[in-house]
Amino acid sequence: MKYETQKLAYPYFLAAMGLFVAQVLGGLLAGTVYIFPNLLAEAVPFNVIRMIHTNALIVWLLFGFFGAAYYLVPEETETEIHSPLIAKLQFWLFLFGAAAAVLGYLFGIHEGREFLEQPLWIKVAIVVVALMFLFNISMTLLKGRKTAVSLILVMGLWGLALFFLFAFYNPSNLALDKMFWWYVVHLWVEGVWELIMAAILAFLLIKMTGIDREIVEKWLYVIVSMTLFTGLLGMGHHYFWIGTPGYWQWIGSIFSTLEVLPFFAIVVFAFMVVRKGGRDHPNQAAMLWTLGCAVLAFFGAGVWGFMHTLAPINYLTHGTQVTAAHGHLAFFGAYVMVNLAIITYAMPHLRGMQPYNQVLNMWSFWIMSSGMVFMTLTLTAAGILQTHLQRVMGISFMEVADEIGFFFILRGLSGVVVVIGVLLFVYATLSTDKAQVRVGGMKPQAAE
Amino acid sequence: MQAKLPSTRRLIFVWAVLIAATIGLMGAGRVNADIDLGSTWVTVLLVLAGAKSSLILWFYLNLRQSSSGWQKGFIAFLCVILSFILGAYYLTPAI
Amino acid sequence: MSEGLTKSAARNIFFGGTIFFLVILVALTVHSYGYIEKNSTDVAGITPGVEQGKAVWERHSCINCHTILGEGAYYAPELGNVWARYGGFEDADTARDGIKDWIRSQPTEVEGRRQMPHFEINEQELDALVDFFKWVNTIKTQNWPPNVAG
Amino acid sequence: MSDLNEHNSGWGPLSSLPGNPIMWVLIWSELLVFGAALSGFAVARMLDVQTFDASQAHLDRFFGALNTMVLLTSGLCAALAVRVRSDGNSSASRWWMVYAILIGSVFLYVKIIEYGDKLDAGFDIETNTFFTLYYLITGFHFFHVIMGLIILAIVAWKNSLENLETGAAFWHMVDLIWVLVYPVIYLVR
Repeated sequence: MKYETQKLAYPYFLAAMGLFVAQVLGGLLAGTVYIFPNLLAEAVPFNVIRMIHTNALIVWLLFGFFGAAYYLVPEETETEIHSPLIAKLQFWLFLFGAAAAVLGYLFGIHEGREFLEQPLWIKVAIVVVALMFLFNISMTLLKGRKTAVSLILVMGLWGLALFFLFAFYNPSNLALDKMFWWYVVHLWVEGVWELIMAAILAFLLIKMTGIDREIVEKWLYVIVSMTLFTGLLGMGHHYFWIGTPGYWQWIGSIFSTLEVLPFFAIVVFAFMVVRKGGRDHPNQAAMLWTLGCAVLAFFGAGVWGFMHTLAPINYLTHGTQVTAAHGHLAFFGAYVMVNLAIITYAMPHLRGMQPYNQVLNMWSFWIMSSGMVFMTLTLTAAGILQTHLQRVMGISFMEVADEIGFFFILRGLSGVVVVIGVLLFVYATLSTDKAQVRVGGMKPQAAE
Repeated sequence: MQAKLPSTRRLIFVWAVLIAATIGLMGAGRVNADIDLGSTWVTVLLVLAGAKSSLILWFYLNLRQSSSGWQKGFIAFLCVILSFILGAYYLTPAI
Repeated sequence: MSEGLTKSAARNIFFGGTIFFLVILVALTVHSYGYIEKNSTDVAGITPGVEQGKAVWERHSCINCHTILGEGAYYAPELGNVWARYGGFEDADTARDGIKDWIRSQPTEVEGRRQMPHFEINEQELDALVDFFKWVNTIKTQNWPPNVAG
Repeated sequence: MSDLNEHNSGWGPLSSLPGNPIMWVLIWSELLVFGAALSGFAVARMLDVQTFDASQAHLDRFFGALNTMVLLTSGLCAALAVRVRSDGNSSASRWWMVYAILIGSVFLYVKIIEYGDKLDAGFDIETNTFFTLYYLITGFHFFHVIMGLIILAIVAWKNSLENLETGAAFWHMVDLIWVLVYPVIYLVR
């Protein structure tokens, strides 16, 4: 760690991991309710569990992104963060908002749009937090070195805040409501978040492979260009059946097919860089997460997304477990893994641990990833069966639910595996191994 | 990137060929008559379109100076698209 | 010319291209907005009841179990066409009573069956909710879902 | 020119293409989009040939051909602008770009007349699949022409050889796409 203010990332990463645990426990509970539907049906109904599961995910990913920004922006800009005070205030405000939201959900205090259930005042707090953060980061960027990595990261973060504003617009016409709801959801996960992900991956690859920054940054431009050139109009695949015009079926099918390309490019790029780099970075676990992120993002977001993105196929699969399968692997592969990669990379620096001993962390990688992959496969199987029974044969939803119950048992089991992986990750990241020695906080940089 | 741009004379010559091919295309496509073209003329149309696009790529976009990988890539792309369209035409049931 | 120049040009093209696609997206959104208002939804039919029904729908976060027009959780049936499923287009009164009775009778507490919670919804809100379902079912969704099972 | 060769390195395979590599990412994205759209058009026609042929008869085939020539000529001017700039003649290059822009604008004029005629005759984007695709494909191309004219204006102003090559490359791509779009949508029947 070269810069004192990189330490600001530490609480963010801790909060991220804490909420990550909450998220997967919520997920495990929801998966269990799928198997034993009467469980907690009165006390904490499924809709509340799911709300906690999805909201905790979003919030911890945001904590991770904020932390990643505080960690990498000083190194990229070669400047200390503009105001450490704002960063700390922002952290507590955000943590308070997140905790209040989750507690509120348990007592039935929420709004009703999917993923945007936060009560209005918390939405406002999120905007305030985002503005504090953007001010802080932008000021740092303005006075420091402007690299492509920091520029694209900051652009992604600005987009994140900007598109969230659509969360405040809720027209009474459901079709319009949905059209603009996607301006938050799609433009986040298939737009600006991808910029953030690409920037973090680029940073990690520069640090860990020691490859020429020029090459990485040029690739970064190629990838983010492909992302937005295809992803913005890829919006079309959400506008097939919600009352929007028929032409979206063409736009959505074509552009979202091409959305696979940037993910493919990331895989090619990551492996090429690692092969060419030739520097054996001691933090093998961070390297593993980085490459794993590239690969599973390609499969989850790219391949599983493409699988049901063509309008004639989506006509049958829309709103089935196929979507759930895609959603799980895409979020895990792209955004969970990129966060775990940067956390794995940064934590030894932040905690001043030396040398890296991250065998446990690598175990958690394999456990978590195989759990998620298996979960995706079971949900895909459930979804395909559901599509056939419900959409082709016209059997009613609840009867179909009974037919595909077996896959939900398998999904529940894979959920247990994922939770074990997550707990192991947290333990591996925060524990002190006997072989590790504490060194001074201001350790010389490992690479670059 | 290579220094060798096509000469002015060559560019104008290519342009003349392109315009001539467009006129040929108008003839083959019977712009003024509402009659069925039939598969022969449709093939001629698409071959002309492919030839025109190749000329644009080669001289206007100066692809002739690029690497052979890109040259093959672009030409293959054109071939795939045009043969697909032609294939769809041949498979279309007659009215 | 320096190396940095190509990269800053690359950045400009990236921004320019992004703005280009964003402009097209916004233009199409504007067009779709008009289409939704004029063609695909019954704007005049959004009565205070429909509006209130949407609020009830949101207050109880129904979307975190059900889907509506295919979006939401996948734990409970699609409700975009629940009006049609209850035969509302043929016999509105029976459908209305059927949906209301169903909601009132929850939870079923049948062992091994997914449970819908009991919601504190009064009679007037229940009617509003049904108005909302009925209105949603009139949205022209390019003929989705494929069948009445949703 | 040797320095141009050098500073364009590091882009991997994209290095050997004339102009800025990101422009080529854009060009390839566009080619794939239009390629997919035209393939989709061909398949949709195959499935409903009556509607397609009946609807196509309402298009103005001559205007389409005219616009092809307009774009080809404008493309020539852009290519000449790059050519004379590489000979060191900056002001002549500007003039060629201005000609390219003026001639290119004719395309917009003709296309607007065409769109007006179709809309007056009651054919809009939701009329049938043929017109959905007609408006989507030509409309998307239309936006590219506007974008291309803006780019040409920018590179006519900041007219380094690199900029000119980059801008002209986009313009030729617009040209190339129209050469493919015109016969497939207007003529094949």
